[in-house]
Amino acid sequence: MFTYFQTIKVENYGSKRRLHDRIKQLIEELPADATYMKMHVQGNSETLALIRRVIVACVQHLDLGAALLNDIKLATTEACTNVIKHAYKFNDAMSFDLEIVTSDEVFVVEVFYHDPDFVPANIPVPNLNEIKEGGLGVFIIRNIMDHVDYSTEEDSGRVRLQMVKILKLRD
Amino acid sequence: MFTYFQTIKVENYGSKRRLHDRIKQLIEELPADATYMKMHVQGNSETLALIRRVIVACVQHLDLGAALLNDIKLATTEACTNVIKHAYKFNDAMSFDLEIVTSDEVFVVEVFYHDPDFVPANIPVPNLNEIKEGGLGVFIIRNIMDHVDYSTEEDSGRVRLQMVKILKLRD
Amino acid sequence: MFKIECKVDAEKKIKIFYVDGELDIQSAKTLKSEVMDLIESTGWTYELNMDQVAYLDSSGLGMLVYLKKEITRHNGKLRIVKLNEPVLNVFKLTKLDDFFEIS
Amino acid sequence: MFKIECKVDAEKKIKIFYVDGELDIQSAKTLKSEVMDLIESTGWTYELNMDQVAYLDSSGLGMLVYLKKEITRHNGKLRIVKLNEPVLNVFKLTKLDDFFEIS
Ligand SMILES: Nc1ncnc2c1ncn2[C@@H]1O[C@H](COP(=O)(O)OP(=O)(O)O)[C@@H](O)[C@H]1O
Ligand SMILES: Nc1ncnc2c1ncn2[C@@H]1O[C@H](COP(=O)(O)OP(=O)(O)O)[C@@H](O)[C@H]1O
Repeated sequence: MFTYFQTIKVENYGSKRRLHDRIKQLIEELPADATYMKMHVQGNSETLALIRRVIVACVQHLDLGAALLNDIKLATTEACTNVIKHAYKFNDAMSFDLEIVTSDEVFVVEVFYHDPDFVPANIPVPNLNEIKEGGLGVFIIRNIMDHVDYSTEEDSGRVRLQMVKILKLRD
Repeated sequence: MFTYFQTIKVENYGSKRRLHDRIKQLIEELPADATYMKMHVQGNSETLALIRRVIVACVQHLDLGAALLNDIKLATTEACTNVIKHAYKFNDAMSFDLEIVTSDEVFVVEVFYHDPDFVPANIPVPNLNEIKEGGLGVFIIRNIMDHVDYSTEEDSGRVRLQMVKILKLRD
Repeated sequence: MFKIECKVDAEKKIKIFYVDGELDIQSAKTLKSEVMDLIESTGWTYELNMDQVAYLDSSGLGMLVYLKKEITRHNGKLRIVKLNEPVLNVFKLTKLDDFFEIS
Repeated sequence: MFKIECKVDAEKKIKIFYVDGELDIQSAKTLKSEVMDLIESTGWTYELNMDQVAYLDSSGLGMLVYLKKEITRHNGKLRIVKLNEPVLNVFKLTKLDDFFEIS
């Protein structure tokens, strides 16, 4: 029922390092006809449905199929849920930004938010043998996207979470 | 089948001047929880479907109903079609920007593009008794939106088309 | 996703076009050339079934005006049926509901 | 738009919840409180029919883990049926397909 598009995993690409270099290059050399979308939204959980709808719009436009659509919706929602829950502690007076950049080759989602205390390296890796009610969001993101990168700006407390799905590889 | 939401027309508002002052005020005093969306897209006709999909996402999120959805889709597509057709003469190496700002009270769509020769005052008003193949786009926009404003930046040749639909009025 | 299907009834001289999708400048071009390719020299009726068209704009209208003129030039008739409310509203707004034979 | 309907079969001691919509952190809260309100003191089966759920994320999963623990504490059983492929994939990815009774 679902056509899984070939997304490039480490296995198919030699080493993690090489895959990441390739992804960096893809993002830096975006073609002139890439589509950019920026959203500035409130940090409340109603926003999540809007964001998924916008993702649907972008994915349908690229004609990517149900599996990729679901992966990108899922990763993006997990990322934004964490902003609302952990960074903003459900204070919906806070807002955050989302950027979506798409070309024939990559689908990039970036979430920008404020969290001066956030240390990405401290995100725990879940033990899937222990059944718990939480701790699976980042695990899911890392497993379904081809590239995930948290970067923080120390002075401003601004965090950028970049998530990339490769659609097809040039050359 | 379609519920027309009450949108405020001149008739209900005393004078055109007063309505426009009110709209200006509404746009300038956007509430903190307004949602902003910016798109940078290629000037080709395939883009129009993507833009409509994003409009659908925003309208469904506000739960506005089919009539308003159609009006906003229609006005936005007409506006972008004119950019592609008249300003860019189907040269799809050109790109343009779209901004959508929504709150409980207003739905604002702004199209930004490059056209140094454009003189908004020269847009002809169609004679509906003459049946022609064109010339209806701007007429439609002006008839279905509550406020339409073209403004041009002489130095840069940048044009902004602002279209506003009022969703409800504060008092 | 824009699709057109055509059914021909040679006896009654009718071609029915089932249009499916949104009619903007891009799909209007497609529909125009599909219908133009199938216009017979004389006396046929062309029916556009718009049941599956939820969106139409001035580019779509312009194309329909063009088609009606071409079809009339070929002694044919253009009939537009099953208009949805949002689409019908665009015809009414531009006063083209009288020009076309719609139902 | 998120909806839940509940059918009760008192004889068989089964409550079936028909869930309709996307299960994210917002709707998960709704579903959790709806089910919690209807948990009986002992020995009932609770079936979640997910036929109309095309989206589920870790917040939805966390809520299901919580519900399963609560229901077990009340000597009940939780059954999850009619999972769509994208939803089932999330269970598999997190290895929770074994923990839950799904079909
Ligand atoms: N955006 C974020 N800001 C701050 N902390 C975060 C963020 N994302 C994740 N974390 C931390 O990482 C942990 C794991 O996150 P996640 O895998 O999404 O599971 P959960 O949200 O259920 O705890 C969280 O409990 C939190 O401590
Ligand atoms: N964005 C634009 N840039 C330049 N000229 C425009 C633009 N929009 C409208 N016009 C001018 O106004 C006229 C009327 O536009 P419109 O009502 O959309 O009908 P049509 O596009 O079918 O001509 C156009 O023919 C064109 O000359």
